[in-house]
Amino acid sequence: MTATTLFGLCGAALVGLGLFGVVVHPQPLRKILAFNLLGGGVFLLFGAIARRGAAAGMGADPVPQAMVITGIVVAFSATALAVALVLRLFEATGGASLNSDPPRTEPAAGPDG
Amino acid sequence: MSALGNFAGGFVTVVAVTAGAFFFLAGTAGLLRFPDPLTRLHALTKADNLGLGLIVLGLLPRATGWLDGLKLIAVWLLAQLVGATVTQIIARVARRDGGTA
Amino acid sequence: MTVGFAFDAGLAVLVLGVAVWTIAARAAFAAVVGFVTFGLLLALVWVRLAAVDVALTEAAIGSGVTGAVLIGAAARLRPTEAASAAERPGAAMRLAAGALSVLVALALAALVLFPPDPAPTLAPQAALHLAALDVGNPVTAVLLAYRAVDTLLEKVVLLLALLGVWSLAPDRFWGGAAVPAVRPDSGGALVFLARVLPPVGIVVGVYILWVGAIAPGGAFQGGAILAAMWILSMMTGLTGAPEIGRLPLRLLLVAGPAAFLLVGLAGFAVADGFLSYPAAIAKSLIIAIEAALTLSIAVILGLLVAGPPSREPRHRDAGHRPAGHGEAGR
Amino acid sequence: MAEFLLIAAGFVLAMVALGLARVLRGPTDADRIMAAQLLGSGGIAALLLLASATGVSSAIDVALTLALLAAFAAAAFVRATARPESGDDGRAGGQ
Repeated sequence: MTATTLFGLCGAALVGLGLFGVVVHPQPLRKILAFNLLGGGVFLLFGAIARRGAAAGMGADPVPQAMVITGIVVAFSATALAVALVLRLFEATGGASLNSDPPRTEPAAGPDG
Repeated sequence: MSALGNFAGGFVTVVAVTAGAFFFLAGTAGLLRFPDPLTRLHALTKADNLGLGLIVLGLLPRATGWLDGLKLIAVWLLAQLVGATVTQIIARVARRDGGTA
Repeated sequence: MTVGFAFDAGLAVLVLGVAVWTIAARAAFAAVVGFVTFGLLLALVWVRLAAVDVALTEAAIGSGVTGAVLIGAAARLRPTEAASAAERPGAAMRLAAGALSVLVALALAALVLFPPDPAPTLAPQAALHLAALDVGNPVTAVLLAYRAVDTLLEKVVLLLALLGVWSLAPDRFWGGAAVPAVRPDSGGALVFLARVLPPVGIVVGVYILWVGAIAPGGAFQGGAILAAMWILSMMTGLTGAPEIGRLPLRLLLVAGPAAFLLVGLAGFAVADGFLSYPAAIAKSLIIAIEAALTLSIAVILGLLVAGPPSREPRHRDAGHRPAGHGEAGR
Repeated sequence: MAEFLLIAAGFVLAMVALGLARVLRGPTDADRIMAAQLLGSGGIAALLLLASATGVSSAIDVALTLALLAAFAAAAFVRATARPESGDDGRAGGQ
């Protein structure tokens, strides 16, 4: 097994792990974290593909690398937006539940902006 | 560089990097064994300052140009500055919270 | 088994271990710290995969700036953790989610283990025109020449995300500034660092941008470092967050994409079409676009971290934004 | 020599991993934030060793970036922990 395969497998495992976290964690912040892990796994898969495509004197295929760089930046902006949404939810309702009918949080959902 | 210089450089590298790695070992031992956040912080600074500093010192003879050498030193200086600040502000929080979560 | 492979195997195990911790940790704050260390380790992995450009991006954005956002959020959301814990899905649901995740991971692992045999690669094509562009770093060439339209659209995505964050502000704060949490007790040490570090950071950021033409680096990485310095100074209250209604700020935000777009449209006139550069000045154009992009990226990233405005604009009529009267519509 | 440097990088990383396992578990958040700091310096050391061992000198730039941003986690931590327990005035006397 080569190091490239190894990191590719690591990426596959990260995708599974992140997916599990996204589904199972009730807290939105934990979902965001898990989603970022999932993204990291996808990026690693790209990295393994890029490394396999080493040719023409380059250590790795530059096209997947460029895609990953773009992806990291976009993932960050999505994370920042998601975090801002959660914080706004917290400000407005005093909680951070994604549950559509909160079973036993404070029913004081009236006077907010 | 002469063969003698090469040998001397290699010698410096091996000794300094080994010593640096030792301080990372010492720092980890401290983290594992010390009883409270402030003492663990103390252990952490050993890895920060001495470990990284010695490793940079060891790598300097192998730098491939003056710019690389300069960057190595810059990394160490930055790590010193940031490490000193960070440990101080963590220590303040640890003391304020009085060791409780 | 070589030393190199042993190192890589250890690194992979460490990455997975930290990832498991991020998912499994009980407290959200512990999970976030786990995620920050995950980002740091990924930077090492990227170096091992011969993708130093990506390593730089990961170190600056993936770990540094994202970490700042998440740590702040985890501390503020701490009061909600107990309530959310009660919403944990049942055992059957978790089992199903686990099975799905394992299935997906196995399918991806199969792809990794049985890849197409002559590995598909665009490296030779990328190398073909490098000399004509006079750009030594193939990744920069892909980002700003071969697939420049992707990069342009990505800038638009960043702007849209920023608009999304801003739109979360209550109406009366529209056009105002995010209030930096100035904490006198955050200590003289941090303020000292926020004074000393930015000059160094600006030099490094510009260097990373400049060197991106011939070696790993470029607009994203340089911009992220510049943004980080600005954020540090906002965090300590040395500089206030800007009011988002200000025209100069808005111009700065669109400077990068606008420069990109102008050069792209000029391509119709002087070269072969949209976003194609005349060969003689390709390198100068790329560096000019990158410089404008770097500034825009730095400002956008900084504002994304600062969050939505939470203070009324100081000169309400100077804002002259119709959106400022949104409350009247309610 | 390259092998020696690679082994050293692996050793540093292993030490950091051990320390990480300890501080991530807490008990206090100050302990946990130490994990970021520890991996910051350990990661920088490992990167520099890797750069020298494999001749990829641009990895030094990655280390430089990490060193610049190493304070970020701790700064965000200090700023954030000051917020929930004290309002705007609670801690002002502590200066």
